[in-house]
Amino acid sequence: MRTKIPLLVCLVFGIMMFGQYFSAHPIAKAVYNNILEWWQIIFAFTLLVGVASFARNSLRNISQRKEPIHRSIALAGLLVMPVLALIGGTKTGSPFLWSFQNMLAPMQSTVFSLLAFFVASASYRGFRARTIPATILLVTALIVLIGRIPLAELISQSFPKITFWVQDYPSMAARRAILIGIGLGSMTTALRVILGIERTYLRGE
Amino acid sequence: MEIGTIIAGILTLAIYSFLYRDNPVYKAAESWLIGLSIGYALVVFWQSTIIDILIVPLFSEWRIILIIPLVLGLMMFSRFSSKTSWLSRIPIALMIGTGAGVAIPAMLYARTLKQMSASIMPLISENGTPNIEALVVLIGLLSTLAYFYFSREHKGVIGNAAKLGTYFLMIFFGATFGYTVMSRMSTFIGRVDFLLTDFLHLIK
Amino acid sequence: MVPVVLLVLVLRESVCAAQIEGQSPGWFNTDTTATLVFSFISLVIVLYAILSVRSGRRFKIREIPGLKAVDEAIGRATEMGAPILYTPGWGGDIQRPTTIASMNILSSVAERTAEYDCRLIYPTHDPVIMAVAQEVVKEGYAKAGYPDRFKPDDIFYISSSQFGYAAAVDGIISRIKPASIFLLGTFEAESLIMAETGNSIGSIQIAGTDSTIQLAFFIVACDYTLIGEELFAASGYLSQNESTLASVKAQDMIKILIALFIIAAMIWATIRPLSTWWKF
Amino acid sequence: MERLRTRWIIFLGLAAVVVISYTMNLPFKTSASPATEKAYKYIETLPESSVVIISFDHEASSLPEIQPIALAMLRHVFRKNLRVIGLSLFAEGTAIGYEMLNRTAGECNRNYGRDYVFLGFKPQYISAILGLGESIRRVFPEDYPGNKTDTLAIMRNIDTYDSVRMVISIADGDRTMQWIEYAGARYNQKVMAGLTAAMITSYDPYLSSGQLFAVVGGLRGAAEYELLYGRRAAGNRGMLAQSGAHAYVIALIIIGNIIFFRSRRRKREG
Repeated sequence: MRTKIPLLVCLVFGIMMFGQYFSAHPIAKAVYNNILEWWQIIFAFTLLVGVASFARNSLRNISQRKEPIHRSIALAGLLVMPVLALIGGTKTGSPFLWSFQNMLAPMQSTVFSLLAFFVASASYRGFRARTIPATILLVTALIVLIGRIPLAELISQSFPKITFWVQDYPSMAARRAILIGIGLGSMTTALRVILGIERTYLRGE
Repeated sequence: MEIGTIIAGILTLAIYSFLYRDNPVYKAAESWLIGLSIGYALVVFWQSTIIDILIVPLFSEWRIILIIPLVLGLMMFSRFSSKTSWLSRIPIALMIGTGAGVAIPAMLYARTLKQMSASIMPLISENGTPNIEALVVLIGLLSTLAYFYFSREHKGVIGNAAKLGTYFLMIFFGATFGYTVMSRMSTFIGRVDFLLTDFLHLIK
Repeated sequence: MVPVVLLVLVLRESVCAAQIEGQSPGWFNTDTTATLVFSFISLVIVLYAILSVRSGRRFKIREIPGLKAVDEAIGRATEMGAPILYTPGWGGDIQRPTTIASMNILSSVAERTAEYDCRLIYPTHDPVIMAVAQEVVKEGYAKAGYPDRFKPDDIFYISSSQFGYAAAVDGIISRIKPASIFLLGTFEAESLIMAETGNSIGSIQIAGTDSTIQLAFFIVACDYTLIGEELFAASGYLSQNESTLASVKAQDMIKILIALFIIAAMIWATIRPLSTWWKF
Repeated sequence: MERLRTRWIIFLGLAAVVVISYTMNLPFKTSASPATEKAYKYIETLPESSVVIISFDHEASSLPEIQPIALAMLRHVFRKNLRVIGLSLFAEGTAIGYEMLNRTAGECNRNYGRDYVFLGFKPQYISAILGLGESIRRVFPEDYPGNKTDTLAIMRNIDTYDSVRMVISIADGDRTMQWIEYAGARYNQKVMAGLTAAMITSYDPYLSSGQLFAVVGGLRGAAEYELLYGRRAAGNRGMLAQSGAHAYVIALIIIGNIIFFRSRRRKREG
């Protein structure tokens, strides 16, 4: 019963949503609209559960003295935003938006900008033309790195055109094959999930 | 200078301290970041979905059918005790089944059929000269597909085709690597702009 | 019972919604014919592959270079008496396909490290992945006949923060200098930090993921890289999981059809440039 | 320890190159790439008060790179007096999109509710994209500030993609693919993108097949768009530093490989 019902729900909703793609009938459309709305609502609850389990793990770690300071800072951050939203709402000028713009966004983009440094250090140490494939990769990378800055036009007017040619034909052809591969992979996985053959999503409770 | 910019500047430098070494100041800033981002997401989800398309329509417009997604949503909370956690499988199954159902036609049409027909071009153009681009796309596509063909060993014709496919893949990964370096540098330049203009007022 | 009730309620509410709109029912939308035909062909091929695997037929998958290197990497670690480090990356939760594929490979790596009595270290960013990984490695050690060699403390949770996790793994690599490093699973920007550090201390690195951006870094910094679909095929090859093998076989068959279609349509378009039957 | 010292030297070198070249504010002419030009020309030819959806499909982490692109396109769209429906399919993109929309609308003194609206965010993005094809009001009964969508002047005769000329997805990941694969495939909706540079090669097949109308990519794309639009801003401002950073990385790759080949030759001879 614990496995039969979920598999049946998955089958029923999978077939309905697959079938409605091919129909223009108003009933099919209305069924489709309802399910889209349910999907949105349940998905939001999934994220609420995620937030609740983060809070629970943080509290448990604090009580077990595992990195208590950092966990309580994180918990404080988790509580600050909803409290600010309750007090001042979320419109322009609200403390909620203020703390997003002056704390969350700057830190998030700074963490991401760290990668510029790691790319530079890896470029010096890690990226060796050890094999033919690695050499092709590095040469293409240089064609793009040079071609997409004004330096290219100083070398020759047609340099950017070379970069675009490499990007629009050989690189695009390989990417298209990857896309087709992923497309087929997603399709077979979706079929196995709907037919109840692939059940990994039931694990990990 | 505005208090917000000062705080943003200090937090930016706290994060950059990681470049020297992983240190408590960085760890504190990052924990604060993790907490804020989860708290922010909680507010935005709550308002945009739970309130807007569940509570308001259900309790003020009386769309009774919304009781079903409400109950299914609450069943997600059953995950917190091992005795009842199997109940969460039903809403998860609904989401995964729905996602799989809409994915099949999208993957087959937009990602396979459309890409196949976009690759079809006459091999000889109107003025009789060979169409190099069409040839490169055809060879690149088929040889890369050969690389991702698993039913036969990479020997003989398939082996050579797959090797050629590797080279096309390397061109794609090389171009992606070049553009990714470009992306990371732009992000760093954006932070340098903030530090030099807004925070330190060194330049206009 | 529950799904039937759900279905009836949805249909009932949809029928009244449809009557309000009052459109004439046209069941099939003819614009989607091509997709329907292709869906039907794909469904038949996948079902054929699954049923034939179920009825005992074994599909052979070609040898994957990255996987041959797994034995080589474990052998090297045993000779040097140095540990092996295995990371599933920071990017995924347990339900992501790449994380599941990584678990399948982990279980066969665990069997081999049990046999050679070589230490296997597995740092992760997600408590659920840690729990499942401990289960998988324990089963691997038991299957190899050395349950006592399994050390649960070597499979541990570090931190959910991206760079906190990368920095911690960076520190572990620099300190214990693993002979071989496996980076298989779901990666984001942190891949670069770990692969570069592993490269700089000279360990054999085998990577595999489906994110094209991280693959570009792995290919240059690691010795062997499983590219996208290869990771899924490798996990099927090692686990001999029926449905994965059937899927790989079905996808191969469809790829042949696609290649034949493209070649035929290309020749046709060259002879008759104005033809359009191949346009979707 | 020696490894850490080299790493710090490389870090300091990058910081120096970028900071110095950023302070030297040298304007220079860059030729526009075909994809950027196509995006600009399309918006330039749209008749007044045509409706466009602008979706902020990115996180705060890529803000420094994505903001110049978004601002350049938003200024152009508002200067052309188009009707703009803003929304976001990423939680963090919501606050960013709301702020950028208000800022650029203010610059061209467009007013909220009549010329532009910001509908806010929906977590399940495929359900939202498909839902907009059926009824925008049903997916977004209220806008981000909380007004009833029905009461907004701009939304009067708009309820599905039929009244939307173009969806512009400002993205740092694969969310634009979902616009293409769900809105494009099922509702024939035209889709254009402003992308971080890292995502450009991943979208080339859609650009070549026409499923994606045009792309404005990276800081370089923003700089090109600003020149077409006629107002230099953050994109052009960063171009010299971008060139400096690229030259620095190119040098590191070349030097690294020279050292590698020399040590390999010594090993063979030794």
